[in-house]
Amino acid sequence: MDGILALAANNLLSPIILSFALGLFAALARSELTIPEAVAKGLSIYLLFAIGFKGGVAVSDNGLDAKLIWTLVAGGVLSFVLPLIAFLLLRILSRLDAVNAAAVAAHYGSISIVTFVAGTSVLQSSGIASEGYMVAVAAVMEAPAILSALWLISRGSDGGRMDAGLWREILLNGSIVLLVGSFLIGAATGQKGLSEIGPFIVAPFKGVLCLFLLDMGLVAGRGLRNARGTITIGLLAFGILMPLISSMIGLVAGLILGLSLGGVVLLMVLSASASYIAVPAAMRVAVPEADPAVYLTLSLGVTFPFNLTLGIPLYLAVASTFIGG
Amino acid sequence: MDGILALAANNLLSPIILSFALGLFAALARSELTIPEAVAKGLSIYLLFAIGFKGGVAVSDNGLDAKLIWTLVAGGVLSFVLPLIAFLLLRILSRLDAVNAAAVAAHYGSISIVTFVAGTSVLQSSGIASEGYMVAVAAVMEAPAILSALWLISRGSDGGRMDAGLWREILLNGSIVLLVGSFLIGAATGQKGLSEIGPFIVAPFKGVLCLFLLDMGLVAGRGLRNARGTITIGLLAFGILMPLISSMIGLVAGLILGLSLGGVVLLMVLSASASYIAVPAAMRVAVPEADPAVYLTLSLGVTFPFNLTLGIPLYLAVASTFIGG
Amino acid sequence: MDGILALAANNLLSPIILSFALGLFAALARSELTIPEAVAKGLSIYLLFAIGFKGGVAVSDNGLDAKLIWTLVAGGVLSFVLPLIAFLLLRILSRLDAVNAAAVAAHYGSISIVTFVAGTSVLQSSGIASEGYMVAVAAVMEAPAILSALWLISRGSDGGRMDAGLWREILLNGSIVLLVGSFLIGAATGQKGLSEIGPFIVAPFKGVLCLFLLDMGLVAGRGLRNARGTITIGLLAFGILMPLISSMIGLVAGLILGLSLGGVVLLMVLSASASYIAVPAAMRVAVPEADPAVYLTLSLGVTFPFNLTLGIPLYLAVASTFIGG
Amino acid sequence: METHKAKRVAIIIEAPMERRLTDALAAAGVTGFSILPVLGGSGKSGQWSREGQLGRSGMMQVVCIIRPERLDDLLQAAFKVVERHMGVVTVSDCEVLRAERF
Amino acid sequence: METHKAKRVAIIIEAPMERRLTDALAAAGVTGFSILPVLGGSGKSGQWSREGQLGRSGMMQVVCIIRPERLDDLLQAAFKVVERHMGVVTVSDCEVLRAERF
Amino acid sequence: METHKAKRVAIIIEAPMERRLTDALAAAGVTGFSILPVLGGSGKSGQWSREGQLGRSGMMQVVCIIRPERLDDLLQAAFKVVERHMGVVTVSDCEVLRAERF
Ligand SMILES: Nc1ncnc2c1ncn2[C@@H]1O[C@H](COP(=O)(O)O)[C@@H](O)[C@H]1O
Ligand SMILES: Nc1ncnc2c1ncn2[C@@H]1O[C@H](COP(=O)(O)O)[C@@H](O)[C@H]1O
Ligand SMILES: Nc1ncnc2c1ncn2[C@@H]1O[C@H](COP(=O)(O)O)[C@@H](O)[C@H]1O
Ligand code: NA
Ligand code: NA
Ligand code: NA
Repeated sequence: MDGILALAANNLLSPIILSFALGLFAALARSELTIPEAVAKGLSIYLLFAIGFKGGVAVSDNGLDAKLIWTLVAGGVLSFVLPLIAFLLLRILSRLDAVNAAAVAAHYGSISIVTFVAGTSVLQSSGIASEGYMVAVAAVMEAPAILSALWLISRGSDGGRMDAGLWREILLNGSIVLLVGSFLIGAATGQKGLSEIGPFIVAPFKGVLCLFLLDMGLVAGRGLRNARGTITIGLLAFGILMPLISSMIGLVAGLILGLSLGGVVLLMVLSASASYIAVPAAMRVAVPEADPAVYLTLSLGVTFPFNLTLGIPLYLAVASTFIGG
Repeated sequence: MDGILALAANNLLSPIILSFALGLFAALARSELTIPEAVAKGLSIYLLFAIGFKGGVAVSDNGLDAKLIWTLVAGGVLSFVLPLIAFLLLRILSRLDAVNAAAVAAHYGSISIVTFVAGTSVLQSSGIASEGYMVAVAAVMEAPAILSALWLISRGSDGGRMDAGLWREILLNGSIVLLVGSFLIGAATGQKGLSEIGPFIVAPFKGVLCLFLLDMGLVAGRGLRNARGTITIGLLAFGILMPLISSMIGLVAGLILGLSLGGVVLLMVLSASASYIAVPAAMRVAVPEADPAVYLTLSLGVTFPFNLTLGIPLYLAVASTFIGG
Repeated sequence: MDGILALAANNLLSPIILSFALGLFAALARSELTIPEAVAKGLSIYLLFAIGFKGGVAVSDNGLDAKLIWTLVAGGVLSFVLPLIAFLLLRILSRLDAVNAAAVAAHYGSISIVTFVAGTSVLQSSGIASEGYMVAVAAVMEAPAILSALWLISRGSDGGRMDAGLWREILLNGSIVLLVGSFLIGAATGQKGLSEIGPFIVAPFKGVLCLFLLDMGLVAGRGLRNARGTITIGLLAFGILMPLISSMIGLVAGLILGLSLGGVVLLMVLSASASYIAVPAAMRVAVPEADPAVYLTLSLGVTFPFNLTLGIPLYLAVASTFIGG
Repeated sequence: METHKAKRVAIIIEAPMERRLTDALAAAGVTGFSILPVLGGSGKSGQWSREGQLGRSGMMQVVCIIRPERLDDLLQAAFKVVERHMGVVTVSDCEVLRAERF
Repeated sequence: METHKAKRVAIIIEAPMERRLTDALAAAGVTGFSILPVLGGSGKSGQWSREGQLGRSGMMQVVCIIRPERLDDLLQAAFKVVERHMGVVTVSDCEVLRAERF
Repeated sequence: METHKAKRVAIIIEAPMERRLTDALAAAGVTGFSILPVLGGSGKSGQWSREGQLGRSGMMQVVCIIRPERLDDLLQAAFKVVERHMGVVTVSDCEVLRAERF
């Protein structure tokens, strides 16, 4: 228990978390501080490229693990199943109608790559290794949740929410393509590739992450300010309970798969995290009647900061008791 | 004297100054070279974050100096008082009406963070240490000058130029929040934080500064080109005399406070520098009848290059004779 | 022969080329992945600044070579002459009318700085030195081709396509000013300047290049998708034959000038590469009746990837047989 | 100078719907349009701005200049896409130079 | 398709005044508007462009579609903000689809 | 509030021609205009978007509000520049506040 607290405190005092807090404060205090949209997109392209590449290099170092395929399959199944649990929990805890509940649920089956990055960064400072292919698992987990939510919505009624265009948009959305693509580039070029571009994607990584989290704090803060009233106590409870439940399911999956300590933690983090880029865009197209203020505020304003600050250290602590650091 | 010249020559031949000169040349020659606005904003966010963070780490290293509070107070007083002097000088040297003179004066009480950064960079290459909290002093000096100028304008007449919104905008403007915020993050995380994000905010710093100054050269050059006719000989004289006077007042304040050589130089640089971001925005809201071409051209087209090239080495030379290198 | 293949294979497996391939794939698969325009411009400013600066430092190290002037002159002549050859070849291989053929020809006399950068990067990983001033040659080669193409078009008819404004735009276009400017800054500040900003412009360079090529792949892929039908077999053949011919002319020029192996290769690369920024903009102004889809697709969609993947290793292999590695 | 009567249709729509809208326009035979950025705004669903935007997609504006007799086709096509979505569709009169291009 | 008469008000104003303008609009009961970027321009105070802009704030355009009977309230509110400042206010006629949303 | 009749001219033109257009406007005595970005579009020469743009220059929109009696001068000046180039020129009626500024 002391260990968890020390870990959490240590995590809370990192420049990364404090940058998020600064952004949150600035937005809530109505400061004019903003990160231009193009810069924020540029930072996220950098992060996706770097994290994918490094994952690929790790795979090229350690060779292809027999567990790889099973872990990818498990990721897809988790992403599909978690929304069903989220949907049930929402119907119990809140008064959201089925459409809004399903839209929220989709976000919790999918993942947040920044939460994943924050997880790897905590592992790294604790000196814990993890499977390089967890990046590929992250990519696999982005989309199935959307399918599952659309199924929840159209049970019995028209299934006409998915057109071919939407499918292509979801599967080829920018972050999946960039993550998988740079993963493959990293796997193909290995240590030799890393030695060429390492000074760009390794050393400055955490600093860039700070600026990115500053922006996420700003965006989350503005969202919270505008969403006063939208988020009830029930929804708030959901936003914290759901990642706890998901992470436990992720833990079980990780233990069954026989992943390393780091791999289990990352699978817990992926399960616990909620999307705020790919899924919202898909929901606007397929489920325009759902209120974006609800799902975005929950995902980015409640669950994201919870995972970032308390969740990740907690998942690490829990996984450690099962696997032994 | 030789020392000053050598220092100035050395300073003039740095990539930083030459990048500014390149931008100036390109703009005056009407080249289409531009730095996209979003990139320029991104660079300035990087610089503010890095400078604030490093200042905070320095404070966490050296502990809180008893002088800190007094230096902050002195900064506030300087920022409030310098506009009054600037106002008098303008009324003597130029034919600006009271409103325009006050608007210009506000800029000279406030500060330019890039001039400050250039100052720290000269100190650094001369191996001179300075108080880490000078960054916080920079933040404190941004706003009081605005108040002082508005008081000059509204003496006797309506005081209705400040609304609560404007106050909040000034005190929570992006650069103050980012500077103070990253300063606090640096102070809280100290060397440990620095070791995490150092490769991002330390090593590439001067290179980023070059690109930023390239942009400032472009912007200053375009401003000068458009402002032909606006800047009289009297105003030009003001743009060079005023930083000399301010820096001497800064020198006295620094000596009284008992700052280190580096600290005195930075206080001189802050006093001598003129704002071109926060104050102009405030003036457009509160004093729309003042002509932006006058205050922006003076601040960015005259005083900024003067400080950057000759001013900083001069202030360092003068301070050295009082304190001894 | 084996050497060429190994070199080409090695080149094809670099993160730089694979990033281009990723962009190409994403665009052809209609992914929504995009790099914001401002970020792409920011990356290109970084690359131009870094490459110019490093070239200048190299010149300041090695002193001014007697060959410098002659190489610059040769660059200018090549840029002027190559469009005439391109024009003839196009009239033979394709059915383009004279105006369109001349517009395409202009692109092949001018240069692509990214191809040049890719060339230096291949030289560097093969440990082959080159003349620092080749950067200046690149700058010199940007513009004469435009003049030559306009002469082709206006033979006999009105010569009124060039106004003074267009001249200034071409000669002072952003990339020439930045390249020459940073070259001069590098030459003036030498190793001392490099030690200040090296961590920014040297270590991360290749990583930045990856992101830039990702963007170029995206743009080329979208261009190819939209240009279905525009590019005939004849044009395709031109897009591959022309760089081969140009590079041989560049080889002869380099041998006559007595450049080092690296210098000869870079002159071949410059001759073989085709413009896709400066020349298209000039053509839109001076030759609006020419179809941009033709010249842009040829230059960026055919010749650029050819040079990047097969061309550069080939030029290096050929030059090596003449000079000896 | 000689000008011709035309209609200017401006459609403000969520960015993720942009491609669907332009595809629908193309299908209705409307091949001329321009896309303008929107930085922020306010409406029934509250206030938003591109820089503070959760999920960051925001809205765009599609502007079409068309011959008056083609207006109804265009509106019908646009309406099908906008129908269930946020968005504002306005039509106004204008004159164009070089009408042969439309 | 059925359309309804409306007014389109476009206000070009300095960026630092944007929030004051939209607050004033909200206070006058105007809840629908969009904000468009302006890259540069020219007027009495000379020429400017966003990329070469000293101080870099520049101008924005606020566009409101409103029912004709609400026009005067809006103009009054806007005028108070724009009065002492640079800026251009134009009004034109248009038609809207889905008028029930306004 | 009191408004005055004016004309709104909007010219969509290739970015490399922007300076030539604004110079021509200035030469014709038109000193008030604003430049708006265009992100993409479609026309006779096919579809384009700023982010996927080969060569990346794209198009811009120049908007001028002028007094009706000055319209023809403006159109003549604009036409000379646009003539051989891609681009769309539209004119519509509007009302302006503070007409003394035009
Ligand atoms: N009356 C209006 N005038 C201009 N833009 C509007 C108007 N109403 C809505 N919008 C734009 O359309 C977006 C969505 O509107 P709504 O669906 O009403 O929330 C707003 O955020 C604005 O950008
Ligand atoms: N007649 C006009 N048409 C379009 N935009 C204008 C006009 N006059 C002024 N503007 C815009 O408003 C800004 C300020 O105008 P001014 O206050 O006249 O300097 C200009 O820089 C333009 O962006
Ligand atoms: N009818 C139209 N309505 C709006 N914008 C248009 C129209 N036609 C052309 N444009 C714009 O002008 C550009 C060039 O048109 P074009 O010369 O027909 O290829 C297009 O890419 C659009 O951005
Ligand atoms: Na999840
Ligand atoms: Na000052
Ligand atoms: Na060439």
